[in-house]
Amino acid sequence: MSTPLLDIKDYSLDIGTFDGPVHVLKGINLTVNRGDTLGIVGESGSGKTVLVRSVMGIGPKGSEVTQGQITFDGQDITRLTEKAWGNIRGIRISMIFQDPMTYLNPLFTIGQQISDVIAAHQRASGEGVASKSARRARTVELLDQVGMRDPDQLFDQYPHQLSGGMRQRVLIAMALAGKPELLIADEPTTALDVTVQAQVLDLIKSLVEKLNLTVVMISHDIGAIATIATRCAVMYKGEIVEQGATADILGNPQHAYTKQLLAAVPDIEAEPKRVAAAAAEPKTEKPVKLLEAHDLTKIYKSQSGEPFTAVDKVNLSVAKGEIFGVVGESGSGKSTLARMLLRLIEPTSGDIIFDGQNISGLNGEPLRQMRRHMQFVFQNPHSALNGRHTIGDAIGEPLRIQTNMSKRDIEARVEALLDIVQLPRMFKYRYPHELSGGQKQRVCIARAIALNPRLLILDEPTSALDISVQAQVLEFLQQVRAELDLTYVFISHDLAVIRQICDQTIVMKRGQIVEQGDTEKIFLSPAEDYTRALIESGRKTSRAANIGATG
Amino acid sequence: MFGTVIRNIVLAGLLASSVLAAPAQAFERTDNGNVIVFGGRQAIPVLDPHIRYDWSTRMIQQGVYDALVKYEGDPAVVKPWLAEKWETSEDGKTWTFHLVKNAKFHNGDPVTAEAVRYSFERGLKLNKGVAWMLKDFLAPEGVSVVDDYTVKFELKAPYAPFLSFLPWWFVVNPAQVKANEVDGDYGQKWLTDNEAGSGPFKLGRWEPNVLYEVESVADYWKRWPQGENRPAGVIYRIIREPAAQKAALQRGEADIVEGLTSDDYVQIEKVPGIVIQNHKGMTTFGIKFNTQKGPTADINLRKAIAYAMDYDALVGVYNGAASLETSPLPDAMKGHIEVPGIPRKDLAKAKEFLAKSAYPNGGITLDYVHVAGLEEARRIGLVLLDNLKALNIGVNIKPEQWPNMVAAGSKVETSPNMTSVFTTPISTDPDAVAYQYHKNSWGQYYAMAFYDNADVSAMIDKARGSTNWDERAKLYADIQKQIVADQPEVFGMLQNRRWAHQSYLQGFNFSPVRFTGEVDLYPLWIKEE
Amino acid sequence: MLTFTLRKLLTVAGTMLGIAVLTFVITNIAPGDPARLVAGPNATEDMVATIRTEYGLDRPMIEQFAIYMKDLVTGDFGTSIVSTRPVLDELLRYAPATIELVLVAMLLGIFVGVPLGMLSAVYKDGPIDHFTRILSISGVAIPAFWFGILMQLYFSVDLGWLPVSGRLPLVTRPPEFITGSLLIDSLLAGNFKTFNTALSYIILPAIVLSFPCLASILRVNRAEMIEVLQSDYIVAARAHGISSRRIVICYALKNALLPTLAMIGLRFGWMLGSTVLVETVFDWPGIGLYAVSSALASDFKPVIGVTLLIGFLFIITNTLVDLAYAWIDPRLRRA
Amino acid sequence: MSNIEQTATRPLSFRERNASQIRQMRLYAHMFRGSFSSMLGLTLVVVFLILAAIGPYIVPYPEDTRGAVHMAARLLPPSAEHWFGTDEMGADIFSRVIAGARTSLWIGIVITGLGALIGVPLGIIAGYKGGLLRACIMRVTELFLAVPGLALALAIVASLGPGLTNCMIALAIVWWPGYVRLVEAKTLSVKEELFVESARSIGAKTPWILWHHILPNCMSPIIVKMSMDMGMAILAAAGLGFIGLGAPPPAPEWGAMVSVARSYMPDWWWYSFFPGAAIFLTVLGFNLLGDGLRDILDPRSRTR
Repeated sequence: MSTPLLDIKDYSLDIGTFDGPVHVLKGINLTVNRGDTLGIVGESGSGKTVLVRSVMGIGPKGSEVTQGQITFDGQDITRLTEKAWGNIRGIRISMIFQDPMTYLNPLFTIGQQISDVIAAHQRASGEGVASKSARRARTVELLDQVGMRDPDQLFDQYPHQLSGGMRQRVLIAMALAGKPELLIADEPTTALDVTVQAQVLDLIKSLVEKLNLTVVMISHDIGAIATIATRCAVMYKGEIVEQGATADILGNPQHAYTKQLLAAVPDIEAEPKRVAAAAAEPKTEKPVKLLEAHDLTKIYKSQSGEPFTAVDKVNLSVAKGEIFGVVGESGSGKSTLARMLLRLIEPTSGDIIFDGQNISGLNGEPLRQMRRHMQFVFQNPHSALNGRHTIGDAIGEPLRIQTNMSKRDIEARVEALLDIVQLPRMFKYRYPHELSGGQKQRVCIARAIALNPRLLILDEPTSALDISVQAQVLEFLQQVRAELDLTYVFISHDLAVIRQICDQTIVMKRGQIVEQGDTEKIFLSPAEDYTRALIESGRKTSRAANIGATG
Repeated sequence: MFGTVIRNIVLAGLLASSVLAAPAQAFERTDNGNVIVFGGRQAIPVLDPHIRYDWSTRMIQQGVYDALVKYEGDPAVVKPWLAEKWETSEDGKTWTFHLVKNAKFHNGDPVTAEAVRYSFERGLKLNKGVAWMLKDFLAPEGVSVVDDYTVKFELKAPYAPFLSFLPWWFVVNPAQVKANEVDGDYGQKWLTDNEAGSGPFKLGRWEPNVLYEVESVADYWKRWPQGENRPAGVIYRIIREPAAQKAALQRGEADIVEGLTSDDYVQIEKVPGIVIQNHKGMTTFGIKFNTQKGPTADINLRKAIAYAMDYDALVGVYNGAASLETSPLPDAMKGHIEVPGIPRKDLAKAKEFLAKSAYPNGGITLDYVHVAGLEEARRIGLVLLDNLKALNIGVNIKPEQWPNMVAAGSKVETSPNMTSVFTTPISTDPDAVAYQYHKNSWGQYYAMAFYDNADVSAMIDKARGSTNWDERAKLYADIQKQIVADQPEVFGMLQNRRWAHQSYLQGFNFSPVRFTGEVDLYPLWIKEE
Repeated sequence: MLTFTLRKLLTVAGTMLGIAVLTFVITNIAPGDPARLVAGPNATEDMVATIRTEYGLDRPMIEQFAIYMKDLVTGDFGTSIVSTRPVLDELLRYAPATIELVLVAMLLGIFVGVPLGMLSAVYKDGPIDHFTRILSISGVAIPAFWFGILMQLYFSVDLGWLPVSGRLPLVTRPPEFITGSLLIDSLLAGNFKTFNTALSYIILPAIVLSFPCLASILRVNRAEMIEVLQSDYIVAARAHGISSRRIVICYALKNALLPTLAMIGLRFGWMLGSTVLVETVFDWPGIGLYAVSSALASDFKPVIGVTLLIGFLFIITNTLVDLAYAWIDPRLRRA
Repeated sequence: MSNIEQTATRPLSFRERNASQIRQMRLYAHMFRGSFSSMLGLTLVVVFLILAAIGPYIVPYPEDTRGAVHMAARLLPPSAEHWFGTDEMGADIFSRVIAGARTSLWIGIVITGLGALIGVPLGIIAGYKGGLLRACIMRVTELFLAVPGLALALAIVASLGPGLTNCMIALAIVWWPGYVRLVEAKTLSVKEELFVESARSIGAKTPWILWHHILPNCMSPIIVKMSMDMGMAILAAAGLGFIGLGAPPPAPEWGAMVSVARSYMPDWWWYSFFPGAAIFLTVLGFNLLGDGLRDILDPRSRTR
């Protein structure tokens, strides 16, 4: 066997912080041969991004390699000078980035940016820079290769004129411009909508095959890794806990963490337990309607003055005690709908009826009173908590606003709530930034249930969390619902999650409901293409994980 | 990587600096001869001789216009100018002036009796600037043309100081003015930046607020005293900062400057090639009390303050270039006497008077108002503050803009306890100062004391109507003594007039009746080595 | 486009009107009596009254205001009571000097500030960075008038390199009045000697005026450069093998220039205001000096005029900055 | 996550309860100490504050700070007796410069305080409320901002008459719009934060949200701006003093001292040099301090 293209040996890296050095990478060993496709799976904070960036020589500031080395094509690149990097970075090793929005310079045209990369490559390889028109031709060719329609016209467009998927394709084109020997893909699909994710993954897969690329791809999405990579490594807390052929790892995980990770992926195929339970226990009483919406519409005015209909004549009805799912991609209007139900956004027209009372006309004090009964859990727990307030303040805030409880009573209630959400009581003195994402979301839930509401609207409560945490939070949510007799409106883009917990579901697309009804029915026999596409994208991840679960 | 960039920046910087070193100039040489550069701090907003006058304006007015007579010398004497001689009637009400025959305006028109008449009519009818000097005694119709070169003034009442004001009534060319009249404005608009005079200079470059240039008239009707050496012109250049003025003088960018600080004059005197003109002036300084209202209405308090004042410090403020007032009238004025017993520092006496006052232990704070930006007045305020600590009287120094200060001082109710006022008499006649203490002057800035002594007012009226000098001299002596006795103000000092100029500048001719800073441009010339 | 322009014009007109009202109100709180000042020290009460009537100062404030506003609409800024000339004429005479000074200072600020900011961002925490940091903080902290005097004394008095004050030597005839800017006019007339002389006169006041501006441009540009250099797309550009030189000069600078532009717009207005101090120190016959001398004489029509003019220039500059923004940033082009 | 320790039976000590704040402060202190210029700024400001507090009691010639006149000792150069020399009235410049710290501090506090007091509430209201109210507030603000502050302040002081109080009033009048704009912009962004929506969803009233959520999150830039503005206000007041509209004598105000002293350049350089240098160092101190605070308080530049 010839020398491996990339060889990482016992590589450890520290980042200096105020509290002392943090061991970000601990004794990493990885080998990538030419033609390999290696996937690295890990959740946030596992160090996978730091690892691949070190390979590119763009590691974090203040970092220090404590031991080991990285060898690229026989050359030690652990501590290269900036000048020496000039002939490797972008030329022989190239990278596809995570968020296509921020990785393109907004002030330059697509064509300019790609042809600059081409020029840089030509300069580095000593070929001499080709003429402008030659580079343009090559750029157009590249854009064509990544499946862009009308590449010639695209050349003169700016990043903001493109959709997220298109931008990701542009980034891929840029990465390929230098004909790299090693391509690193850093969560290339994470920031995209699920349906687009599938397309981009397919594109990468086809390119890998067509151009015979050597790829290292990192992702938290097991499905994505399974699609692309033949080999796979699992990272956890700066270490590689397991590596081998993808099928082996997924099919027969050895390490406890890998097992846990795979188990946490919601299984879109599994029949939820509640279906069986519901079948066993036939409905005795007619469900009481807790929340209804009639012809709910929200029209925004865009900056140019054109009206934009975010939510279009939505009707829904949530029964008491059920979990009502709303599913759709970003921009489908599901968040706007959720906020309108709580009157956080004024509907343009339509009625909201809560517990028999029309609340769309309420204002001032009655509306405030109404808020005691309906609460909202936000998508991003990191920004839903005021960074200047302690956890105790945050949980106690609804009590201080809505009740006349004494300070001492509030203290006691806050501690009780912390118990309910299974957080240590001393957390009330902590600040949000000291908590993990899952802990923060628990705080948000504690805050939401502080006033004993009857309805919780959960806006993608788990999408900002890691998969393993997501599973915990979902389970916890169901627990709480049972304990406190709550009704949920649950919003998600992830059909697997929806299927697991929701009784009724609506599928939204561009502000309209395209499908609604019993969750199982929708899942098993989707009527719309859109729903099918959503389900299909969910299947990919799920199936990959299922190799492990079933095998 | 950025080596080239840095090098380019440095090179550009060096290049720029080498181009810019400009040589220092001496006086300005032009094809027509030397141009004298005068650095002054004050602008000349309006040149019209009947609208405005202040020292800088009048200096140029004096250059481009002629009057019937002119002040010259120290002590100042009225000399014939456009008028070669004149006579007065017995009753002192009719004055007849005979004009020189060769005087002509810059456009070639002869200066006739009609021009004189028109000028006086214009000055009186516009009722601005110089009008106050004569308007109570002379109606526009009172001036008549006898023949082409004889003009007659008929006053409403005998007015002894009449002649002493005439040097400031300049003669304009009626033909030019009328030609540029707009809406019957007597050519006001036009004369703002133009001249219609017969003086030794005519206007050159005129950049308001920057510099004003006058060019000498080669065939000036009265000839040039310096003959062939007459300058090609004078540039009056505004240099507002004393430091910049001094720098300009030292660099040779200015030939003569005014308005340096006292200490600068002392310093710069030692510089070779620079001459200091230091002359006793006529500008009196007084700290006017409000004699009608507030604590200072109490004469004993006023006396106490006057005796507490450190008069040496007043002279010290000027580095010795000042002399103490010995009377309300300046020394150079006719009829001046040294009033015996005028207060000098005497703390015992001060305390004695204070004991007699309503505030035997002091414990009050008095306002001292001065014109904002007037350095000496500010410093005298500090001296006052320091001195009155001995009487346990506090001083609140308040700088005010001149218009605000005058507005406040025009009424008894709003006039401050103490106001520092510099007054330059407009003529050498004692009436010019004495009348400030007349009750009719209330409301004027120099009458902020609201001094009210019926006897003094009566004596002033009598003196200004009399044509007999001996009688007037006696009256003025009494007036001076009485005013000092009533102490409406702290009689301060007469500051010296000072200029600094290059030693090659010749022909400097001082006259105390001119304003601070004002120089007679006519006899100046540059002696080239 | 037409409605956009119209709306913009209306906003400008509204702001100008607002400034006029604001300054008129502010300048008329005072008890000062400019008529008495110009009447002269010895003027009698009726002489002062003559002047008051002539300038309408005897009328009620509301009426004066109405008259002023009416005249203003027709482009008449009133008459200066001190100089007896129309304020508009004087503004037109003094404004070119100020604009020339401010523009030269601005250019100096931009062409020194931007490269220095860039350098110190690239060599962050290096010697250049420390130097520019001191420079930039000093620039903002230094009292302009004090600095001006120090510069005058050193470069003009001690070294004798540069003239003390003014715009031109006394006998140098200024070039024919075309734009009012001596530098441009002398170039138009092909008179390079006058150009050099005028340049030597403008250099000190321009440096003093531009120092704070240079400092803040430097500071903003440095901070923005640092931020941009850490941004994802620069990381991406580096990862794609684009040379550091090209990244800094071409990619990052353009992005960092946007906030710098905003700062330039802000600083332009600020400099117009500081001319009040700098023109006083350097005897620069511009609107700043005009405003100071008028304000000290309680002659308020010129003060209002200058304020309006400065406000107008400021708004114009910021409109230009907006345009430049749109020119640089494609995201704004279609808004 | 399942086994959570429930140890909080005993009341926690202060140190434990505020552990996170203490850590935050220590982190701030650490970052601040790491920056030379921030420490220099802090030192300058602390020296300035000490001088403002005790200056009048420690100066060698306390009389001179209240307008004593020593005509015999005029314009003496710096010496052991008079460290900074004497002025044109023979007063000790060292004493007056030290005593001037208090005047300057007062100027800075009043102007920035008034500016913030007017500007911050208006900015928060404008940013949070929107609509007509915001349009009105922002119009007026823009109006003030369209005229450079110094020019406007000049007009105001010229109209009110010179003097320290008028000077401070004038500067406060031109100072508040800066806060409105800063706070409005910050409020606009904070109001979009989820936690504000979250507070609304639990039924918080507007004043509660403004006070508990918006204001605390606007504090960092306000603190930074105020510390910078302390210096800038002192500088602006000195500028007005230079034109001759500042503090009247005998108040030892630096701007007024430079204003008088400019006539005594260059031969009596010390007279203008030391007060000018005092202004410079003070403004420099506040600027560096503000810069340092920005580095640690502003999340944009926060690296850890």
